[in-house]
Amino acid sequence: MYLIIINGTYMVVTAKSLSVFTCYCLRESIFPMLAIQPPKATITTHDSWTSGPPLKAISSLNPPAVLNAESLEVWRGGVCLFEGLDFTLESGQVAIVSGANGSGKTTLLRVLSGMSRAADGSVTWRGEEIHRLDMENRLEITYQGHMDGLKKEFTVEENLQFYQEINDGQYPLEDLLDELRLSPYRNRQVRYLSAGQRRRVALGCMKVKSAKLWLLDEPLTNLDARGAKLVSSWISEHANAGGLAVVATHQRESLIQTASIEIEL
Amino acid sequence: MGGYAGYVWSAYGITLAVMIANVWAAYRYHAKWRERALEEGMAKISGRQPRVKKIS
Amino acid sequence: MGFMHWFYSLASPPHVYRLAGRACPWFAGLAGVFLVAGAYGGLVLAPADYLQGDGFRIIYVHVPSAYLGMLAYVLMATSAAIGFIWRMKMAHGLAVSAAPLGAWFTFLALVTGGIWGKPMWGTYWQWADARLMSELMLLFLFLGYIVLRESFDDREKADRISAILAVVGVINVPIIHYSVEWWSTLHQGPTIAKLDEPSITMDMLIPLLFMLIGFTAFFGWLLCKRLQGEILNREKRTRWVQELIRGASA
Amino acid sequence: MHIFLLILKRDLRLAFRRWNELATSLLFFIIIASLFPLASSPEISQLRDYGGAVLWISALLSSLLALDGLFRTDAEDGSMEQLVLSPAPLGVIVLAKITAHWIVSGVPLLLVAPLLALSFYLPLEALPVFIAAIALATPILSVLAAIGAALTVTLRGGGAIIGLLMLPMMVPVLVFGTWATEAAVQGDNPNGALLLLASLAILSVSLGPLAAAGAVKVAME
Repeated sequence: MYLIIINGTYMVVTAKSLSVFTCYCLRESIFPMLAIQPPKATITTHDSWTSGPPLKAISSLNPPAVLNAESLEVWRGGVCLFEGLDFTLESGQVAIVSGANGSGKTTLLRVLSGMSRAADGSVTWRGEEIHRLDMENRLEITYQGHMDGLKKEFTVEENLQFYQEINDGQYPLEDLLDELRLSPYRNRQVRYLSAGQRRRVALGCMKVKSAKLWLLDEPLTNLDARGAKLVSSWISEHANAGGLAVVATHQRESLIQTASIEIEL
Repeated sequence: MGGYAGYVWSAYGITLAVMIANVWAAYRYHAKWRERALEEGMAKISGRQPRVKKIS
Repeated sequence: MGFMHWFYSLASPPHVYRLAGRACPWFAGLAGVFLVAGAYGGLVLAPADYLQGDGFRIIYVHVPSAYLGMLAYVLMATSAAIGFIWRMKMAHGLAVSAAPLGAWFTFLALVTGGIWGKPMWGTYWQWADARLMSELMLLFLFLGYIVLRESFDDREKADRISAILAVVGVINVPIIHYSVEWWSTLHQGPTIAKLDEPSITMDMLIPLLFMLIGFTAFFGWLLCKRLQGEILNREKRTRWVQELIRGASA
Repeated sequence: MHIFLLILKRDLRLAFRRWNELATSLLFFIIIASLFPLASSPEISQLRDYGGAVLWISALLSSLLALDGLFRTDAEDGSMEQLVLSPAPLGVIVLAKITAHWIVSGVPLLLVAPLLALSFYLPLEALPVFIAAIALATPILSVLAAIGAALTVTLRGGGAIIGLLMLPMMVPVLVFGTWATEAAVQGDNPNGALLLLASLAILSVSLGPLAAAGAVKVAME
């Protein structure tokens, strides 16, 4: 019990806020295995309660925005999907990932987003290992999978507001809703929307984060012609504005003109 | 052995039984995966080399 | 640097497979010698306890299996934690092979504890006995670990999720033990207090030490055997396994 | 800290949108507690000795039920993926979700338990201690149930397995809780048990969310 008592009194005396403190004490204290290499972001939480200089000042001179994959090897269910994948994506470039079903497009995107770990090889963003990114770098990456990531009990606007607050996106909601032609549905719960509309809300949630690197998995599914045109215009705008994008898709032809490299799995 | 012989021997008997059962289970476990490895044979699907094309 | 090199060499399956293979006969021999000596000492040489008569001889079986259950759980949790942090498959393999053994020996400790309780307290199952209750909770932790691991189809996820359960479990084991200990002193009936640990004289203690070493060696032997089976299970499609099997059976 | 409040607000709003789920865990607690008198004789003397135990066991079981879908609903619609990838440390997000669910399921339990205790003829002066014990125990139960929910987030029949995994770890809460109520009923001071419950609460609130976050991160891989 001595652990708790030390932990207890230590906890009571210095805790500014229980949650932030627990991350701090556990990062430094005797439970590295439970803390599971917490992202370095643990200290640099948002409202920078630490007294040191705000990290933003230091990060202005950071390395260029480059997504680099070296000899990536990905396994799934005991089978090797692909190996030895090397590519580099600079700012302003778009990569199209094409391949048959089950060739590992989704798994590759999940590895690039840092959610899954590749069996071999490494993925780096601005020179840093993808699953060890700190706060600022993780704000720059956004991943949109097959699932929309929307709560069906919330309305369209509530979902968008939530993702805007959690990723502190600067993109104004009003023109986003107009662009997506969702303004009439802003107060309807997502459960009453069609699949295509849900997809557009999900893309809205992704765009509201105003990230530098987009990782999109089949963004055109369930979208009508106008929706598809909107997405490809967004992607080319994003690339011209110096952003990066990796898009896994079956409709190669609609996005091929904006792409600068193609990865065939 | 006093009146407790029945208890002592039954305790030792059960311990021996559990031990032998575990030995048999461990060897069968090893043998099972040995046969399975024989049937499976080499991993046929070696990873395909993905192609990265530059589009000018 | 030797330790780090040795530690990382444990990550390569063929090396661990050979290591386990070489260790098996040693553990088996050690177990056989010490178990026979301990059993003979415990049953024949050790004097009868003045209070419990010959009934006390069951501790030569009850105490080692209880100790082994605890040892297996701690070993399982540490190897699972190592496997989780440094992503070593072999450590997860060790955790998998330790779990069923630990469960069996904890069950054995419960059964022998119950049998020992009959002559002493008149009932096979004495709820108020703290040792039996914490053994029972340990058995539930083992079964929970095994059931959780079996319910995953993807092995990588099964390893890492059950590793977290093992670590959370090992933190809770002392808490459960002390809470059950306080609980039993709270509800201690007069009958149990006087029949607690019999006063161990030297010539009673030596067979117990022999039995402890014998049980641990036995555990080591089965652990290595199961670990080899687990390695074959995980690496069955690799080249070294095929050569090993083809070579051996050809 | 701002992320903590954000997730807390979101989960509370979500819970009140689906208020029927709130009611189930509370009604479950009441129903289980009221089954016991039916099972045995309703006289006062018997009810008083096992009354405390009944309340504590039904509190344990209803906490398991309340937090069963804690992570599963988010994992199924993909929002858990977005939370894992969000810049905030996952431990803080999980702590926020657990707090939200504690508010939704633990606090009503805290209000109903004294009424049931009275119906079990618990003496009135023992009530404040009982309420203190339940107040300290519900966070522990919520955290342990949340760890169970995180471990089984990708499993179909997750509910039952959480019980098998987490009930042995809830034994200390049961032991200290019943000890506190019994001490209060017999009139000797229950501080020992309450302090132990408090220390368990601090341990589980500080370590639990990190274990749950680790499990969720692995499940989302």
